[in-house]
Amino acid sequence: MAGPYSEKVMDHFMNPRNMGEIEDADGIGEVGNPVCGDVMKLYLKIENDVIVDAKFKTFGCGAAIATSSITTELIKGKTIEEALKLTNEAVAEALGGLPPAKMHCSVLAEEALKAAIEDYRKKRKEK
Amino acid sequence: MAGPYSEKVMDHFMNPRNMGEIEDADGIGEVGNPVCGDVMKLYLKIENDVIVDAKFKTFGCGAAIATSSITTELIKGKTIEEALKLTNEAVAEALGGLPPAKMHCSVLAEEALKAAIEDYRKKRKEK
Amino acid sequence: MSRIFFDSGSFTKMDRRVLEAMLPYLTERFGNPSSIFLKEGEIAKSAIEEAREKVAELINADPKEVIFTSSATESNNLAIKGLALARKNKGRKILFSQIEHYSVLNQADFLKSLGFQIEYVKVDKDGLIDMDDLDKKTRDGAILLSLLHASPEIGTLEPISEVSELLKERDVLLFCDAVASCGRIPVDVKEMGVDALSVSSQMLHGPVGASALYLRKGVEIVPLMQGGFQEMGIRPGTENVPAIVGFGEACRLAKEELEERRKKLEKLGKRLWDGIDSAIENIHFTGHREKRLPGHVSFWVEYVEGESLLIWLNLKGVASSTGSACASNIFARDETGLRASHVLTAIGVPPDLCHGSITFMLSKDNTEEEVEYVISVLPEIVDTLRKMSPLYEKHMREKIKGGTHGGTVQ
Amino acid sequence: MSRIFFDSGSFTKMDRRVLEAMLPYLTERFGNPSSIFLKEGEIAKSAIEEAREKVAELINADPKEVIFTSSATESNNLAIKGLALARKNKGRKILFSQIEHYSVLNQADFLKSLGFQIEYVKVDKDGLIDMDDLDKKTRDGAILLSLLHASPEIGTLEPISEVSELLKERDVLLFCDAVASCGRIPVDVKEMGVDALSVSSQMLHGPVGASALYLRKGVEIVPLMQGGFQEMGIRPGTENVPAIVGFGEACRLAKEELEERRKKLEKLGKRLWDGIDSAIENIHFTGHREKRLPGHVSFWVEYVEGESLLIWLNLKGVASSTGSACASNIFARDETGLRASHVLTAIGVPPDLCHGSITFMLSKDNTEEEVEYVISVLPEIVDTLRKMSPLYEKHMREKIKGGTHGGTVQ
Ligand SMILES: Cc1ncc(COP(=O)(O)O)c(C=O)c1O
Ligand SMILES: Cc1ncc(COP(=O)(O)O)c(C=O)c1O
Repeated sequence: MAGPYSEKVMDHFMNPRNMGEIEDADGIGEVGNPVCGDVMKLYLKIENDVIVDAKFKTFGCGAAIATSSITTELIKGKTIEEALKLTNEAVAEALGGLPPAKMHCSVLAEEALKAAIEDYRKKRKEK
Repeated sequence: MAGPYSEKVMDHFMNPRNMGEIEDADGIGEVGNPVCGDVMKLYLKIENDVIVDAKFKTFGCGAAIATSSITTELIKGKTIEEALKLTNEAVAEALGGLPPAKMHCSVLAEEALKAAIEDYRKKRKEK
Repeated sequence: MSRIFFDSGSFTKMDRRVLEAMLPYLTERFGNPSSIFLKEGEIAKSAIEEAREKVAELINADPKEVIFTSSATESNNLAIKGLALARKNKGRKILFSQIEHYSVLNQADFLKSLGFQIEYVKVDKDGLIDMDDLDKKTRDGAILLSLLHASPEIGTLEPISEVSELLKERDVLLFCDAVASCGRIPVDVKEMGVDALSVSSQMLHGPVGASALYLRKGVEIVPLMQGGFQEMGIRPGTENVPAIVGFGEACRLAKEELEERRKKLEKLGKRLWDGIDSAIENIHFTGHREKRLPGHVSFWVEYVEGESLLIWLNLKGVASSTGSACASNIFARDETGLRASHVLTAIGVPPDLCHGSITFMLSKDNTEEEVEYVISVLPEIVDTLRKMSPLYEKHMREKIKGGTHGGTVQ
Repeated sequence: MSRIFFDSGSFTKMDRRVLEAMLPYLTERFGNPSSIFLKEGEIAKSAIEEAREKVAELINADPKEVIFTSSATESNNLAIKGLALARKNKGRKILFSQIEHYSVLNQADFLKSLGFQIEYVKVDKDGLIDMDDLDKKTRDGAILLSLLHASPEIGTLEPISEVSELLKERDVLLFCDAVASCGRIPVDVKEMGVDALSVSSQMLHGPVGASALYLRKGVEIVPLMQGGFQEMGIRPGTENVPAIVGFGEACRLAKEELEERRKKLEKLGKRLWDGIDSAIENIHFTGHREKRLPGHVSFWVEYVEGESLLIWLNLKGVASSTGSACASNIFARDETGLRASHVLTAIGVPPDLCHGSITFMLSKDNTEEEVEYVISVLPEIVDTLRKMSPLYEKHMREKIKGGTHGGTVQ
């Protein structure tokens, strides 16, 4: 079949992993894409610099939801250092690829992750 | 059916009337059309100014053959005066009409007839 | 339950009776209509002339005013480029309504390269053409207006007769794209007063591969292509006889069953509208409420993106369409190819909100059960996606705090 | 005996297997390939991509180099206008061979109106392109040559590879109309070295309504129409899925059976040629004797007009075609629409003689019995018409008088 999305994307779209909020999140990142209006919000629970839980909420297309979902899977259990190394290409690859016009969704996921970690670091400093 | 020719045209094309030559014709008319190369030759046998026999030979398309054929039918038994009144429109009409681009075939038939009568008159003067 | 096809704005299923009419021309009755001296050609020629009569009857035209082309896109290109070029000496200004189909709008650059100027006539919030703007823009030297009869996206019916009256006074030609309307409501070229009008076979349960351009007697046009003598020289190339035969039969059936189809569509459309209106909060219907295609329901819902809605509907067995940017040109080189529907932005929906748009366009083949199924399934989908949406989260928080209702996004 | 169809230059009968491949797309598998998020769209999209591969394979192209259009006329118009416009800045001179199809030749006036000049490259008495004339005319700033692979009228095969070598040196693009050849002989775009090439479904036992334009990777083109994103934006409009599927299948079959078909056609063609050559006096075969399409026999006979021949053949159950002026544009307003074939006049047949021309183009479906029947019936028809012809009468008289053989007319 010649659908635009890989099976992996469709799986994450239909069965998003870690969808929701973390009440007492240690870091929250919210980013938006002005081109297509997508909004991604990522919640992190971090213990000893390790991401022990991650959840997301996303307003957006199939690719936006799938990239959010897989990102939470990819970073859980990782240290912050490791998580920061996650590129948008790696996110897309983990999904079995994305159509060119949808690559920006993986960029958004990368940005949401970075924003959440930033937020975590800022909050830690404030404490 | 949307063929270009009427049934009447097709009938005269398939079963041309009076095709052939008259050995001792009193008048012969031969005319040609430079546009499409058609050549029509009409033979008349005339007694007391009445066309008692008419035959033709034609090189040309379906319409050219049909107009020649019907012309011989239309003029047989007519006086020369009457025959000269035969117009190309009347020839076309007798065939149930002709496509516009083929009207010139009926003109050719009229011209062949006039040429044959002319030839008859000329020959009579010479005698 | 088998597939529910509510996307008749982009395709309709061919009628069985149409296929039956075509089959002989796909098998033993093959031939080139230009081979006029051959039996094969005669049969083919008769077939297309018969089809021409059927198409003409549906739109109240003379068969001589009907030109067959291969697609609505071709009809629209032939009409606009052809009429513009034929009138080049009268002026260079061409008017498009803001909500024309891509096959009209995207001609702008090419037309400019030929020396024409393009201006856009506004529509109001319901999608109706702005008569004041039209009045203003037709005052000085416009030669042609392209205005569609009904938008497949928002269903609004344009006041074609009113427009044509104004244009006649000003010697501006009117081309009308009736692709979405023809076969659903009466399309009468004389009553509408159009100079040219396009109709598509595949939108009225005929085969793909045929379309007609109505061209009012006496209106001059420059052909888009050159070649043989077919279609009065206006559209050369061997005619697609089976498709044209099917198109003709589809038009005959559409004429015969028009009232019946319209009534059914109106009823189904009303039920669908009411059903989802009462089941979903923060839903906004688009297009004019009364002046619209029967069986056409279009809307956008807040806090949810349209592509996601569309995919879920598809997964649940329902075919629909969306004006969301995300679903626009997904195979483009990058995201700059993604653009929110120009129709929704033209009627004033902010680009970041119209992402949640969905269009249901029903056809004669749809049933009440299908409508009920969609009414039952859509709210669940919206709910699932809203639960996932950070925008909805915000909205709910504000709602609880301030007691607002239908709060705005951001 | 049922109809004998020897007019495959204007149409071929669709293969049963092709129809079978199409039928699902004419019934339950309906959908718009642009509806990429819908199941219906996915099926349609897959179908056209599969067909694209099959077409590409037949002509040894990359599938990305294959653009589907609605007809060969459209492919030829898209290619020539599109390549010319894309190269406008390099020069304005376009070359046509004298024997191109109308869908090429008749573009001349339109191209002139866009600022191009058209020059015609001569052919010799066999219809082969005159390489000296080509050499001369490509020396100063020509941007494009249109040269058909094989003329459907006289069957001659042009030396495309030789031509493309010369053109490459001179930076002149080569467009090749392979409508008559593809499916009968190998058509290999790489070996031929063409920049663009057109192929027609209906000429190789596929359905009418589909054609392909091969466009070499990297060659730029300006679309003829504007609209949606289909066919890489080069040919917008909802794709004719059933026709494209059928076209693909027809190409697959043609590739598989090419050798077999070619051998059969060669054999039948040879027998037909020899048979009528020995049975009819004063007959002149047209086109090159060896470099020609298999199964293609074309000629003119003296003292007889072609339309009459054609009609008689039709009445006897045989479909053929003629280049006679009398049979050219019979529905024109008057006889000025009638013109002798430009192909026959280009190869030097005097206009008043080529009226007696007939083309037999056989296909894989023809049989030996059919050939024998035509061999038996054609001399009778010629005889009947010659007996009626005053030109023949003259010829016979002269022959008897002077003992000349094959005397000239007039
Ligand atoms: C209103 C309108 N006009 C024109 C077209 C173009 O039709 P096609 O893609 O069949 O050429 C469409 C297609 O959806 C349409 O909806
Ligand atoms: C060589 C050639 N090119 C182009 C065409 C045009 O094909 P169509 O009429 O299918 O568009 C034909 C048609 O006979 C042809 O023979």
